[in-house]
Amino acid sequence: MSLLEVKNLRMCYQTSQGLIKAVDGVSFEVKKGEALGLVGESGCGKSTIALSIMRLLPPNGRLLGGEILFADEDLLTKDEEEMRKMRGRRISLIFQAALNALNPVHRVGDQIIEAIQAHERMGKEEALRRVEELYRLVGLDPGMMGSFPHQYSGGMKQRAIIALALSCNPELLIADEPTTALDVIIQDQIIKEILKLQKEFNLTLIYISHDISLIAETCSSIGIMYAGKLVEYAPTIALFQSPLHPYTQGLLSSYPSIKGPKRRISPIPGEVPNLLHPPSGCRFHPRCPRAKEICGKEEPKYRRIKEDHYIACHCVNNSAL
Amino acid sequence: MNLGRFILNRLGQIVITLFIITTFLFLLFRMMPGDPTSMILDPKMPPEAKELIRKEFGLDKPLMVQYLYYLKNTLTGNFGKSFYYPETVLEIVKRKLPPTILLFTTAVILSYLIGLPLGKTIAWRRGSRLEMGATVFGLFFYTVFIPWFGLIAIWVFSYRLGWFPIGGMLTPEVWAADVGLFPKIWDVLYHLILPLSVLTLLFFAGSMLLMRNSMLETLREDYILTARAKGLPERVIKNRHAARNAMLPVVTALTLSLAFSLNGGVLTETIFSWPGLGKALVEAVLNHDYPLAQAAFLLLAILVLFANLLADILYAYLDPRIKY
Amino acid sequence: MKKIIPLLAAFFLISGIIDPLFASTLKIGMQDEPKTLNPFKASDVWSWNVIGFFYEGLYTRNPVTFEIIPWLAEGDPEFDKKTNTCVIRLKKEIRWEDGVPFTAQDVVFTAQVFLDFKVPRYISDWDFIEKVEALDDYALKFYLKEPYAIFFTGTLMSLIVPKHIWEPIVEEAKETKSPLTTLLEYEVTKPIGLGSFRFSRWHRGAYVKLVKNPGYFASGRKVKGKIVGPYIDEILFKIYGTTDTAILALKRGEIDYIWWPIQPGFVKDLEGNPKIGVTNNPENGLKYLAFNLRRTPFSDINFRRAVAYLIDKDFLVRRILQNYGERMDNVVPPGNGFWFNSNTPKYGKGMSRQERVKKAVEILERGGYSWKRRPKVLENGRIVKGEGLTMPDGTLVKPFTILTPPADYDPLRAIAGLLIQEWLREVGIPVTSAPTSFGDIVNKVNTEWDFDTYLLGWRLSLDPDYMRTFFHSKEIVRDGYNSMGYSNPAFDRLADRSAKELDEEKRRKSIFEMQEYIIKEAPYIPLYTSTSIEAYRKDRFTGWVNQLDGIGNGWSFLFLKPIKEGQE
Amino acid sequence: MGRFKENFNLFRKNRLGMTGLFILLFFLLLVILGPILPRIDEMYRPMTGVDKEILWSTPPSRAHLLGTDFMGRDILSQLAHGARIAFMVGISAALASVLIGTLVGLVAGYFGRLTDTLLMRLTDILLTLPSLPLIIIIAAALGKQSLWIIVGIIGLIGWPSTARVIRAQTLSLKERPFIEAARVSGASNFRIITRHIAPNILPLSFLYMTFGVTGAILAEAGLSFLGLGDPSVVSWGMMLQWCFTTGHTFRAPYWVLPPGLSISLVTFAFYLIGRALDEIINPRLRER
Repeated sequence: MSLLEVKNLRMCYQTSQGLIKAVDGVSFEVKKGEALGLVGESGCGKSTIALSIMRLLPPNGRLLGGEILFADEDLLTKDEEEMRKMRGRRISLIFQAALNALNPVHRVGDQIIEAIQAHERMGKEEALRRVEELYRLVGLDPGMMGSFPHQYSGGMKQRAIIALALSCNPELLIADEPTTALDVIIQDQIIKEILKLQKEFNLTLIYISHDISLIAETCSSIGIMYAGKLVEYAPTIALFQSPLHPYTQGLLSSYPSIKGPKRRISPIPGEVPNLLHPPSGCRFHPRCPRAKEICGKEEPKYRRIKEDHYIACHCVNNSAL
Repeated sequence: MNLGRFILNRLGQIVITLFIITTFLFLLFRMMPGDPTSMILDPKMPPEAKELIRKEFGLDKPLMVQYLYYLKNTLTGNFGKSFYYPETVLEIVKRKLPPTILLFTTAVILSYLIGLPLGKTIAWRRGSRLEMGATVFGLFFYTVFIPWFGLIAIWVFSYRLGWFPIGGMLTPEVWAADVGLFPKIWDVLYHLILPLSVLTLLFFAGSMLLMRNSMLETLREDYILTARAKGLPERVIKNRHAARNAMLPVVTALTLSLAFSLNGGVLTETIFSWPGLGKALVEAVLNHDYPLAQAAFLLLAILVLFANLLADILYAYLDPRIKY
Repeated sequence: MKKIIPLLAAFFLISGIIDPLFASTLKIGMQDEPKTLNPFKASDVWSWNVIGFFYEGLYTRNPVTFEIIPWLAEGDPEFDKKTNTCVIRLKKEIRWEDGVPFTAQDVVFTAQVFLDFKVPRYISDWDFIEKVEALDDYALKFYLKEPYAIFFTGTLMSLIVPKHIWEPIVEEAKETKSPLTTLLEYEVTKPIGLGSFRFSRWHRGAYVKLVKNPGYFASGRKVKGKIVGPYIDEILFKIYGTTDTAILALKRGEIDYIWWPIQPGFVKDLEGNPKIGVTNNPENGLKYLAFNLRRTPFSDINFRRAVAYLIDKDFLVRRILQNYGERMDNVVPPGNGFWFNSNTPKYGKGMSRQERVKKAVEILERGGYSWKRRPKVLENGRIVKGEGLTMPDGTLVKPFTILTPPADYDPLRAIAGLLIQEWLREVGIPVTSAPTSFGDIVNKVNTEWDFDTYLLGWRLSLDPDYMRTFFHSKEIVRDGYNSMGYSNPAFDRLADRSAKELDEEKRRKSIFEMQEYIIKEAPYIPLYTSTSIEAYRKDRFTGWVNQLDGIGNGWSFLFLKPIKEGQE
Repeated sequence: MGRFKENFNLFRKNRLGMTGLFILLFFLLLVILGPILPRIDEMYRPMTGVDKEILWSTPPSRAHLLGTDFMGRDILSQLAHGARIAFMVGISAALASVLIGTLVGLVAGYFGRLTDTLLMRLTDILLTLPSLPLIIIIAAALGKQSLWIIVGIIGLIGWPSTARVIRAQTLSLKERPFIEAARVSGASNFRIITRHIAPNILPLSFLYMTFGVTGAILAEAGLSFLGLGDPSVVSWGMMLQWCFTTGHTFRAPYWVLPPGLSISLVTFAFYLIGRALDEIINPRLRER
């Protein structure tokens, strides 16, 4: 049974120059206990998806269509108060820029207690004990609870944020580039931590990153995004073994593989398209090494190509398999 | 660095600043023509008498000697003798300082009490009619010509409606009648209302717009998103997270707005005959009473400098990241 | 709201207490508070408005005729021309407010202080006095070095201070390094006098309170058919910084009288108010334009006369003073009837603008001046401006300035300066009106003599001795009052003679002659004198005495009576 | 040019900014119409012209649309002339202070070290001093009441806030790669400042000028009102001073309202425009 189902989500940002279609017709689903990875270059709409699920888009964000079903309820039709009760309690978000995600003027422990008390009737004492427990769980010294964020190191802050995200035992955890600002060793530790916790609590996880190798470690399936669209979706192993979309192929070759043999890093030539005026047809065609005439004219359909493997590309057809 | 050392350090800076200001004032006034005898044009006053007066003020001595005397006077805090009044400047200033502090600090506090919540609200409800209205209203008073506005306020509220006194700080009849403490306090408050309201109206826009801008910037911070993602109620996000953090730059900017509000204070005191330093300064300038003008200005500057120090200490208290 | 009501109640409670308490209190609005209560030091009008109530002179002037009448003295002074001595007898039974009798010793002491310390404000009235002797407790003899007319109009009207109060202060001052400064800086906190009112309290910045002197020596006496009071119990001086607020206070009944002249602009409004009276009294003053005679072209009498013709005094009076004033063709105001010479030349009186220009051009041309472009008056009355005025020696008249007081001091004179600038420019006189702070003008004019022309004013005394101060060549010293550098030996002789002339008729003749000299030679161009407009409550007190300079005079306060409820 | 157009479009969307612009246009119209009146009749000369029939202050009439002042001078023509003075004072004083401020900020930010420390100490001192009392004191000490001296004083006092902002901007610009590139290619300090830094700073200077105009007009009006202004110039402050000292404040609303309202509106307009520009130049404040 899928916990989250996103159907044909379309959303944009209104700017003085015009509409930016940040997410354009994205569909996917996440099953209970599953970990889904979303990969793409910055600006491709991954974070917008995360924010859309949380219903935390900035004021100029507009929903154009689609559904987000969480436990069979459409989040997009919920009123603000119902939605508030979902946030942090049933769906938690760990987002980018962990360094500034904590309010510098409040004690870290208090910020977590605040989250707990926003959803549960709980005394201060009990909440404190809960936070202590969470601190141990994420590998922080509970003695640091009374300190301010600036007294924490980057890794400690990220752990605290994870503790915060888990404070109300959410069903779905969205981690949006949770380790961007950290150095590699800490990054690794944090990822291990998240994985451990996911298994321990049987969390459903959406992991968003521009680093496909990180995703490979964490997630059972992967969605590849390009310019507001999901271009390929497949279980991790299938994707790594036979990437079908030219973009996925490019992406895979541009990253050093942790597991596989060492390959030369070959970045995809060209620039990320401007979403104000996206290219016609397949949005990837100006950069695509295999682009054909049709690619510039017609938008490829997002379709299932194998069991659990979806793709949107003119160049890949069933016969190619 | 601990707080004590920080304050000491800042005090040092204040002293240097004051030294520069005093020297500047000395040069400014001594280089200019005119002296205490300049306001005396009385056929009964023979020329020798004028010479005597110059001597009395030490103006026959070389500039450097005068400067040292002046420094000594300023350091010992008696600022020398007034050219105009037969008192030392210290005595005059001592009388003028409390009314200014009373009017000025209450106005600043009141305008912040009004401006901060309003700024918070209009930033939160950006683009609303309330924001537009409050901004236009506030800005108009922020840039209004103070003496004119003051006169109109007197015209309407004192003259036409008769709600408030016309000016001054107390009713002589009340104070001359030995009526006890409470009526006297009430009497001063009664005189305070109109100038205070005018000043508050003039200032609140400053703090309101500062708060609004600061709040708008704060609202973009990641921790606000975190707070939202935690599922906190809007009210909590607005007050505990956004407003609390937005206060920090406002407190810093307060230091600048204090100097600004003193500008208004000077004109307001003059219009409302409020017997404070600002009015004293204007009168001293018109009377060519340089020692008094210098001292009044110096005291206004000291007032601002210490208010700044206070703001810095407040800042340290509000922002846990800052440890002196 | 709950909190406001008791507060409001409290306020009305206070008002309730006050009103009956202050029923016979005369409340006077002043623009500033006294600077000092020290009679030796005080030089400003606000101090004297208060101090004037405490001290009296040996003689004073009759409220209507200005004739000198005995006051603390008994009978007329007995002057001996041969010995230059004068015997004066004092009234008996006069007491200082603390009960000590007033005697000849007080007068001797006061005279001695003036002479020993050379107290600036008084010394010019006293420096010709050799000594003063007490013949007994109630008789005095003055010894004069030379006879001087101001002995009667100045010296004998000086105030007398109590010896028993001031002696220790004076003795102490004499011991210090700078005795005069010490004396002047002595802070009087509780003045003891013998005047109609005594000092009660001074709350700095807010009010001064005086109470009636029950033992006032003149109470009950008759002066010009009226019985001297005072009939009021208290006087409360309240400070109002601006005329506007004072007028509002007057309308609201917060004060009974504004003790300073108000602007014509207020009159219309006030005249419609049945409870408020407005009085107009000529001011004993003079606004004038003066030249620096040390510089060209001002040293040339033709130039000065041409300027005199060009200034439209009637326009200034009509427009700027709104007719509340009078044109001046003399340095003695017409209001000072006895000393006023009405036969001095009246430059440009009744002339139109065109006639003035023609006249000025004529005088200048006769004096040898020429133009690059001569000013012309066309048939239709239009005036073609002159350009490049050239002096008889062939050099151009350099641009010069009229120093005028700034707007804060006297906006009217600032505007007058500007109008004069425009009028002079029409005939090509390159002048600019330069509003300059008062202190700066005084400094430039009196101390440094660095000026071209200036526009200032004087408040005058009744005795015309001031002409000697303004125009005598011995006043051409640093800080002296002949800042123009006017020097005419004939005038000097005349001035010296008039000063020593004790016969009023003879003196009057020389004074008249002096006026002619001044106006003909025009070191000053008298412009106008203003009318002192004053406002008071009609419904509270009655008996104001109109005098030169206004109703705020000692006699008013002696004759004022409160109007009882229901009586108008 | 394209950038200008784009910014203007942004400005046009700012309702408050446009309001300010319209108020300003109204007063500019007054400035243009001002000199026409005296051509019609000499009695409309703002300073020396008087109505032959009217000897005192009168309420609005057909000959005098806003009435006359105490000596029969036309208030409307004074108001129009005052508008010219206000723009003159405001713009020239603001220009002076912005020039000084930009220069100080540039020099301090670019050269850093001791220059920076000294200049910024000076700036801080001046910034903490209450400016109006300072202007009053200096104006009084100079003694001469001339408009240009007053403008000079205001210009000399008003620069610190500009200097501070420009310095901060210069500091951040200095670290940008293109400056580094220019330096490496051997450009002189002068060239770097004038060619690379200044153009990036001028919009900010311009912004501070609009705020400076507000301050300058208010300061001149304040001085005039206190009697420290130039009485030979018909400025709005001086009109109020005349009204005040001749006793018409509370009985000639037609005289007291226009100049005060004009001062307030013009400063308000400049402030609104400044604020609108601020939102355009400072994208942090712009609505996303």
